[in-house]
Amino acid sequence: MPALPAGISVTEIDIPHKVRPEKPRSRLFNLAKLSLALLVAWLVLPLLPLALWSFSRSWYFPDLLPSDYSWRAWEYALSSTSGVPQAILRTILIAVATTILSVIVGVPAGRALGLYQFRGKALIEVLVLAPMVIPGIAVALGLHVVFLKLGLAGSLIGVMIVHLIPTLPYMILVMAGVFANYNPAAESQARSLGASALKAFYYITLPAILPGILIGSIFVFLVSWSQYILTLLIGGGRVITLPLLLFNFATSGRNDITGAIGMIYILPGIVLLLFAARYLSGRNMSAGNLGQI
Amino acid sequence: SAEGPAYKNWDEVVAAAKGETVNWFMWGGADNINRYVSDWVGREVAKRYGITLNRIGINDTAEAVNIVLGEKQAGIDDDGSVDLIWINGGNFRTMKQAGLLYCGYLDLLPNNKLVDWTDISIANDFGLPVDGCEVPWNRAQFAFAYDNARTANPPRSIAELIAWVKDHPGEFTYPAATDFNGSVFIRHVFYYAAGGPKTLLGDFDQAKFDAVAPKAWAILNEMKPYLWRQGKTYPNAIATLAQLFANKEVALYFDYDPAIFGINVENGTFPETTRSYGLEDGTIGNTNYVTIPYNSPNKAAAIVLANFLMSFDAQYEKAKPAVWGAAPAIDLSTLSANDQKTFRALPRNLSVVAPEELAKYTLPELHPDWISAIETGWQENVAK
Amino acid sequence: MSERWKITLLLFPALFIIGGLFLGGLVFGLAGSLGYMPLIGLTDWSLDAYHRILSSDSFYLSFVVTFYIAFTSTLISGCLALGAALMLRQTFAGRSVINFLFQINLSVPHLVGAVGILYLFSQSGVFARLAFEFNMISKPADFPAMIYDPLSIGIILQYVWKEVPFIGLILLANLQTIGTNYEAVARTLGASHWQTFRYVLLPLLLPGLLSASMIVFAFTFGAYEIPALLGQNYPTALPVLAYQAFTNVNLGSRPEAMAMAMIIALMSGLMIIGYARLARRYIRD
Amino acid sequence: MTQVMLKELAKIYNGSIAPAVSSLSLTLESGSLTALLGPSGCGKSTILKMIAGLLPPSSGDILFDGTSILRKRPEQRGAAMVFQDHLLFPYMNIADNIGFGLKMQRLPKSEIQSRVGKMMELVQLGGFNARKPSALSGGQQQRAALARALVTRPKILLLDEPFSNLDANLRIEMRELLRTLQQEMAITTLFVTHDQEEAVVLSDRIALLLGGELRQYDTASALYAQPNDEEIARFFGGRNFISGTSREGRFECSIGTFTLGGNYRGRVGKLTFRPENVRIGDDSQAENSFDALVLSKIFLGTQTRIRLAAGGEEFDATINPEDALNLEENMTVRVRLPKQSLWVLP
Amino acid sequence: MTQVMLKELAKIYNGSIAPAVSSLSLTLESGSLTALLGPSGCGKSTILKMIAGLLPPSSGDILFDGTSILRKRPEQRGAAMVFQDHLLFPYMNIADNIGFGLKMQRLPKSEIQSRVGKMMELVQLGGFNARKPSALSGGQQQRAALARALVTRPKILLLDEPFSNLDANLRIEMRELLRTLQQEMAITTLFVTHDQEEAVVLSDRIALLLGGELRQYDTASALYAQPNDEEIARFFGGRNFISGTSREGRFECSIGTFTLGGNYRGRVGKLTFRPENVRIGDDSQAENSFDALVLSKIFLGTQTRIRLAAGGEEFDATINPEDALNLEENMTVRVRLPKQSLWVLP
Ligand SMILES: Nc1ncnc2c1ncn2[C@@H]1O[C@H](COP(=O)(O)OP(=O)(O)OP(=O)(O)O)[C@@H](O)[C@H]1O
Ligand SMILES: Nc1ncnc2c1ncn2[C@@H]1O[C@H](COP(=O)(O)OP(=O)(O)OP(=O)(O)O)[C@@H](O)[C@H]1O
Ligand SMILES: [Mg+2]
Ligand SMILES: [Mg+2]
Repeated sequence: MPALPAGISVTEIDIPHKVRPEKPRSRLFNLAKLSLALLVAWLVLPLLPLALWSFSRSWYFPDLLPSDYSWRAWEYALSSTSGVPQAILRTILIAVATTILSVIVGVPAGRALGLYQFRGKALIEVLVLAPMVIPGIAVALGLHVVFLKLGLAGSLIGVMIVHLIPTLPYMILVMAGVFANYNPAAESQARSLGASALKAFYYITLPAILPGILIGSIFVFLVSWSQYILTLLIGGGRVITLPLLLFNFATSGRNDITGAIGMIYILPGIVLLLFAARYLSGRNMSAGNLGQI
Repeated sequence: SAEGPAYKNWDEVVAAAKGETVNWFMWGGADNINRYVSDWVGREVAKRYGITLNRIGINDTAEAVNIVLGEKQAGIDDDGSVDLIWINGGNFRTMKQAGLLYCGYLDLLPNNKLVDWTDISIANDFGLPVDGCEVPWNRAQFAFAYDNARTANPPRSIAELIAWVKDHPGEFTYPAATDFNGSVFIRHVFYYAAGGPKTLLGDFDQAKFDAVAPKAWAILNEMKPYLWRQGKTYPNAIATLAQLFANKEVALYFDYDPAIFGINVENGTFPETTRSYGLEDGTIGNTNYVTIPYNSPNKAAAIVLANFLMSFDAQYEKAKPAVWGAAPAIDLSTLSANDQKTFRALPRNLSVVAPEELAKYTLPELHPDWISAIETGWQENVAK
Repeated sequence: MSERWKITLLLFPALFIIGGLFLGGLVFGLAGSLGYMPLIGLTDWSLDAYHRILSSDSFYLSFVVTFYIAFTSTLISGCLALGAALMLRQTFAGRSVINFLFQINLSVPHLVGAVGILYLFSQSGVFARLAFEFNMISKPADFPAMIYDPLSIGIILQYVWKEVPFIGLILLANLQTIGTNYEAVARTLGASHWQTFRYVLLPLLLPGLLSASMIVFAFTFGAYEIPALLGQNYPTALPVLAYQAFTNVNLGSRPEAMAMAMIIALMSGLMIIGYARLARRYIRD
Repeated sequence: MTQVMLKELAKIYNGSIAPAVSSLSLTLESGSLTALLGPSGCGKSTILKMIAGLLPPSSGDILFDGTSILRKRPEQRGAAMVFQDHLLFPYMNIADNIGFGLKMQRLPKSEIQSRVGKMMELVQLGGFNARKPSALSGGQQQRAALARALVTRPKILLLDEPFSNLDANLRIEMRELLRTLQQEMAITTLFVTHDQEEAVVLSDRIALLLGGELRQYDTASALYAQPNDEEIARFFGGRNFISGTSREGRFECSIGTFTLGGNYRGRVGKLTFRPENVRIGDDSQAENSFDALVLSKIFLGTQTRIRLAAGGEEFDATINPEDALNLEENMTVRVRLPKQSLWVLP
Repeated sequence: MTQVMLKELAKIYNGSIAPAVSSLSLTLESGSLTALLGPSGCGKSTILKMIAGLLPPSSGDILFDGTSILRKRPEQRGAAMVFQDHLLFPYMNIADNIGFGLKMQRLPKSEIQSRVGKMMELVQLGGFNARKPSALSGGQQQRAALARALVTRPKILLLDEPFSNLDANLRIEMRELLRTLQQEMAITTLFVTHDQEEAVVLSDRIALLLGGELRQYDTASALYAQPNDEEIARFFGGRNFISGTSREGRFECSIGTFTLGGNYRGRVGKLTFRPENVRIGDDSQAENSFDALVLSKIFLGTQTRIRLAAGGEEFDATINPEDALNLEENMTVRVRLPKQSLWVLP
C-alpha cells in the first residue's frame, strides 16, 4: 500500500495555482490521487477472481484465465438442491427481522441517550456499547446454554435474537447521535398546533429521524447479513444461512460453487448500498456517530 | 441404548413414516453428493414412502453430534432436531458412549439382509461394535492419486513414499491430524512403523503405543523438511490438499474415499490425467453409516430412509461414476444375479482405482482411542 | 409522566435485551468457565479450565497470534483509512464514483472477502499465476506464502480490505462535522500544511479514529471464520481454538472453551477501559 | 378574544431546588399584546410552555376566560406557539407547513387550501407554496412560522422570542407585521423577549420578570420613567443613580438640590433620570441646572454619549451627535435635569 | 505596523457566475482598525480569506507594505484570523491553544510560556491555563481566541464577525477589550461585521460593502451624515429623503427652500437628514424652520419617533421621550432642520 505522503493536501484551502505553480506539490497531489485509485482498485480486486471462478470449469495453475467455462456452478447454486435459494430467503428474513427489532428497541434507547441527561447515563452508555467491543463469540458460548434451555437454540427466532447483540449498539449509537442533534421543540410546536402525541410523532419526529433510522438499519442489516459464528453457534447447524453454505464450500475446495455463492451473497448488499449511497456518503453525519463511542 | 418406539413389523414402520420429514445432517461440501441425496434420494423417498427429506449440510459431523448432545443435556429427549446423521468413527463412539443413539431396529429392515454382518469391517465401526445402532451406507478405502502426465512412478508403499518425498522436496504434504484424512495418513505411517496393524488392534494399550510412537514420529519428522513449505505448516483440510494437487503444488493426493478422485475430475478440479492406486502394503478401509439419534421425533421415517439407502436402487445409483461412484456397503453376492450383473456392468471412472484391486490389500481401522492417541501424539511431537 | 419514568421506559427494551442477552451470556460463560454447567452435569466450581489452558503452549501461542493479527490489521486499516478519508474529502472529478467504490465492500461479507483474498494470494492464486507469467517464479512453492502462513498475511490483508472503508466512512463523516475552519485558523496562525495536519486535524480526528479502531480491533480479535479459512493450523487464532474446544465431542472441554471466551471478553474489556482513558485525555476534560 | 389568567403559577423542575417560576399571577386582557420581558433564564419560556400545556405547572392555575384549562391537553387548548427557531418542519413545503394545524383538525382539503392561501398573502408569502423552508430567507421563514400559528385562529398566541434570530432590519419589519395581524385578528398574545426595545415598541403592557418573579407589570413608558426599583431601572438602560435625601418634593444630594415632579415619602433614596433626558447647554438659570465637567464623548451612530461629572458624582447623557459636535473633553457645561424626568427610587 | 493594500481584488467562486467580490481596491493604514461592514452574503468573509491566503483571488493583488504577498502561503503571511466560532482546539488546554502559533514557529518553550502568560493576563484569563475550552464561558472563549491570534504578533489581524455569537453585554465588553489591545499593539486590523453599531463604535474607518462592491470607505460619522447615496443612507437607518433641486447652497423642494451647510453641484437630488437631527418646537423664526403636522408618535424606550408631514412630504424625527410628552397626533409643530445636518444625495 502506498504510504501516506507527508504533503497530502489536508484541507480545502487550495493555494492559487496561478500564483504558486509549484510543481512538486502538484506531483505530490497526483501521487495522492494515484494511491487513492490504487486503494480503490485493491478494494474491488478480491471480487474479481470470485466472479471468474464461478464461471470456470477448470482453471489450473498457472493459467491466468480458466481453460474451460461453464454455468454449472451457477446452476447448482441456484437450484433448490444446493439450498442456496432457501438460504437467501432465510438470511434476508433474519436480517430484516433483526433490523426491525433493532429499530423498535434502538430508537427509544437512542432518544433517551441523545436527548436527556440523567444519572447513570455513562454507565448505560458503556453497557450499550459493550457488545460492540466484546466479540460475540465470547458471549454466545455462554448464551448457548441459556438458549438451549429456552428452546431457542437451533431456531430461527433464536438466531434473530442473538443477532441483536452485535447490531443493537449500532442502531442505538446512530440514533443517539441523531437525537442529540434533534430539537424536540418541533414536537412541542406540533402539539401546540393541535397535533396529538401520536400524530406529532408520525408527522414530525419520524420524518426527522428517518435518515438516521435508515443508516442504522443499513448497518444492522449488513452486520446481521454477514454474521457467521453467532448463527453457527446458536443456529447449531440447523439454521442454514448463506455464510454457512459459503463456508461449507469454501472449505471443501469447490472454488466454482464458492464463487457463485459468493457472488449471490454480495448482491443484495450492493443493491442496498446503491440505494443508500447518498445516505452513507460523507454528507450524512449519522455514520460519524459510530466514531463517538 | 435409549428405548424408542417398538414397531412390530415393517409395515407399521412404513405407515408411521408417511408424511414425516427427515432432517438428515451430513457433510455438505460436495455438490454431487448433495445432489444425489437431495434430488434423487429425496425424490424417491417422497414418491415411494411419502417422506420429505431435508438435507442439512454441515462442515463437520461433530456439529450434529453436538446438537444431540446439547439437547440431551437440556432434557430434550423426544423432540430433537436431528433425525439422521452420516457418521462413523469417533463421532459414532461419542454418541454410543453418551447414549445418544436409537438402536435395535435393524431386524425390521427388509434390506438388512443385503448386509454382510459377518464382515468385521462392517460389524465394527473403527473397532467399535455397531450393535445395531447404525446402518451401513458406503464403504471406503484409502487410496493415493497422482497426475500421470506429471508423475511417472508414484511411490507404491509407505517405504517408497518416504524415499520419494526426499527425492521430490516440496511435492508432498498431508493434512494436519485434525483432518479426518490427515489422521488416516498418519495411521498408515504408524502401521508401517509398527510393522503392520496386527499388534495395534483391540483396545488402546499405552505400552504398545509408547513402543511404536517414537519410531513413527521420527519418520514423520525426518520427512518434514522435504514436505510442502518445509513442513512448517500443514493443510488444515483435505480440500486444501486437493487444491494444492489441482494446482500442481504437490504431486500426490490421497483420500479415504477414492470416489472423490472421479468426482474431482468430473467437476474439473483435477486434471483428466489423474490416476489412483492403493499401496502394496495395504491401505486402511472403513465403512460409513447413517444413524438415528435417540431423540429423533421422526424415527419411523428415518428408519425407512435408512432402509432405502441400503436398497439396490439407492446403492446402484450412488455407485454410478457420474453421480458419486461410492462403493456399495451391501454385499453384492446377496443380490439377484441380474442385479449383480447390472452392478458389475457399471462403467468405472479411469481415475478411480478399481475397488477389487484395492480390496486385495485392506488394512483394518483402529479403535477410536488409538486414533485419539495418535492424533494427539502427532500434534505434540510433529506439528510443533 | 415524569421525565425519569420516560427515560426508564425508553431505555427498558434495550437494556432488557442487552442486559439479558449480553450480560446473561457473559455470566453463564463465566460460570461455565469455572466448571459450573449443570446442563452437562458439571456442578463443581473450579479453576481447572483456566489452569489447563494457561498451562498449554498452544493457548499462549494462539493468544499472541490473535493479538498480533488484530493489532496489525487495526493499525494498518486505521492509517490507510485516514489517508483515504483525507483524499476523498477533496473535490475532484469522479469523486462520487470513487466514493461508491470505496464503500462497496462495506456491504460485502467478511467471508466473501476472505475467499477473494484466498483466490488472489494463495501460492496458486491470481498473483502467483501472474508471477509465473512474468517468469518470477517457476512453481507455486516459489511464491511467498501468504495464506496459511505463520505471519497471517492473508488474514491481515482481508481485515484491511474490509475495515479500511469502515473506518474511512466514519472519518469522512467526522471530517464533515469538523469542517475546514479549524485548519484555516491554524494556517493563519503560522502552521504549515504538515503542522496543520499533525497538530490540528489529527487530534480532532483522533477520537473518531480511536473508536472506529476499537470496534475493528474487537472484531478482529474475536472473529472466527476468517482465521478458520485463511489461517495456519497451528497456532491458530483464539476464537478458532475456543470454537474447537466448544464443539469438541468431549464435553469436558467446554469449560476450557468458556474460559477462552472469558479471556477474549476480558481483553476486549481492557481495550474499552484503555480507550476511555485515552479519550478522556483527548476530548473530555 | 380570550382573557388569560395565571393564578399563583409556579414551576419547579425535577431535580432542581430553586423554582424556575414562582407564584406568578398575571391577567392578560382579551385581545391585548403583552410582552414578557426578562433576562435569559428568568423563566419566560417556562411560563409559555405551561400556558401551552407542554409542561405541567407545579402549582397554581391557568384560566382561559375564567375556566381552568389545566386538565386539557396541548392540542385542545387552542394556544398556538411560535418558537425562536422558526421550527418549520423541514421536509414539508411552506404551504403544508402553514396548513399543518388545519390538517390536524381534519379540515377538508379545499378549506385548508383557501385558508392557507389567504394567510400566505397576508404575510406576503404568496407564491412560495411549494418551496421548502430551507429555500426561504430568515425573515420569510419567521413569517411562515407566524402564519402557521395564526392560520389555526388560536385563542391565544404565544411567541417565544420569535424574532431574536433575525437581523435588525428584518426584526423591525416583522414587528410591524405582527402588530398589524394581532390587532386585526384581536388575538390575545403573549410575547416573550429579552430585548427591551422590542417589548416597548410592540406591546400594550410589559410584564417584567426577574428571577422567576413578576417585578413590574405596566406600560412601557411607566417602566422607563417610573421603575419600581434600581434593578428594573438598570434593566431598562438606566445609568444614573445619585444618592441623597428626598423631602417635600425636593431631592438633596452632593450636586445640589433638585425640584422633583412629584412627591416622595422616602427620606434616603436614589435620584434617577434617563441619560436621554439630560439637557446640556440649555438656558443656564432655569430650575435644576448646574455645571458639570465633560469626561468623555462616544459616538454611537444616532446618538453621542457624554459622560459628565458634578459634585463628585458621575452620570451619562446621550445627546444628538450634532449637538455634541461643540462639546470637548474637560469642558465645563451647563446641565439641566427637567423635573418631570426625575424619579426617586427607595 | 503594516499597511495593507487591496488592488482590484476580485473573486469568482468555482461554479458560480456572479463574482462574490468584484474589483475591490482598499488601503488599510498601518495600525488602523477598519470595519468591513455589509449585509450577509456580500463577500466580507471572502475578502478576509483572500487576505489570509486561505482562498486564491481570481484577479487583483494584495500588498503588505507595498509588496505583493499573493505568492506567500497562509502561514508565511502573518495575517492571523479570528472566526465567529471561537474555534479553540478542543483537545488543548487554554495555554496550549494560545501558544499554538508560537509552537508552530518552534519558539523555545520558556519563551512561549512567558508570552502566553502575559497575553493571558492582558485578556484577563490569568489562571485559566489548564482549563479546556469547553470549561470556559462564551466570552472567555472568544477572549482566548483573540489572545491566540494576538500572541503571534501578527502583522495583520483579521476578525470575521468575532462577537456575533455573544450576547449583548458580552459583546460590548469584548469590543472594548479589542479596541484597547489593538491600539496598544498597533496591529493593522480588519474587522468584519454586519452590525452597524459595532462598526461605528469600534473602528477608525468603515468600508461599506454592498453586493461585493465597496460603496463607501469613510469614518463612521461621515457615513451617517454624508452617505454617498440613498442605499447607504438607508443602511445606516436614514429614513428621510425629500426630492428637490439644489443650487448655490440652497435646496428647493415642496416644503420650501433650505439653506445647506455646503455647496452641491447637482441640480436635481434628494435632501436627506437624520431623524435625530430634526428639531421640534425650537425658536420659530430661525433659518430652515417650517410648520409640520404630527402624524404619529411611537415610544421607542429611550426615544420617541414622530412621523411628520409638510408640503406633501413625510419624514421622521426621533426626539427625547420627555420632549415628546406634549406632542399629540394632528398637532401642528414648528420644525427646524439645522443646516449642518442637511445633506444632498444625487
Ligand atoms: N428541563 C429543565 N430542567 C431543569 N431546569 C430547567 C429546564 N428547563 C429550564 N430550566 C431552568 O429553568 C429556568 C428558566 O428557564 P426558561 O427556559 O424558562 O428561561 P427563559 O427565560 O426562557 O430563558 P431564555 O431567555 O434563555 O430562553 C432556567 O434557570 C433554566 O435553567
Ligand atoms: N465556497 C463557495 N462556493 C461558491 N460560492 C460561495 C462560496 N463561499 C461563499 N460563496 C458565495 O459568495 C458570496 C459571498 O460570501 P461570503 O461568505 O464572503 O459572504 P459574507 O459577507 O461573509 O456573508 P456572512 O455575513 O453571511 O458571513 C455569497 O453569495 C456566497 O453564497
Ligand atoms: Mg426561553
Ligand atoms: Mg461571512
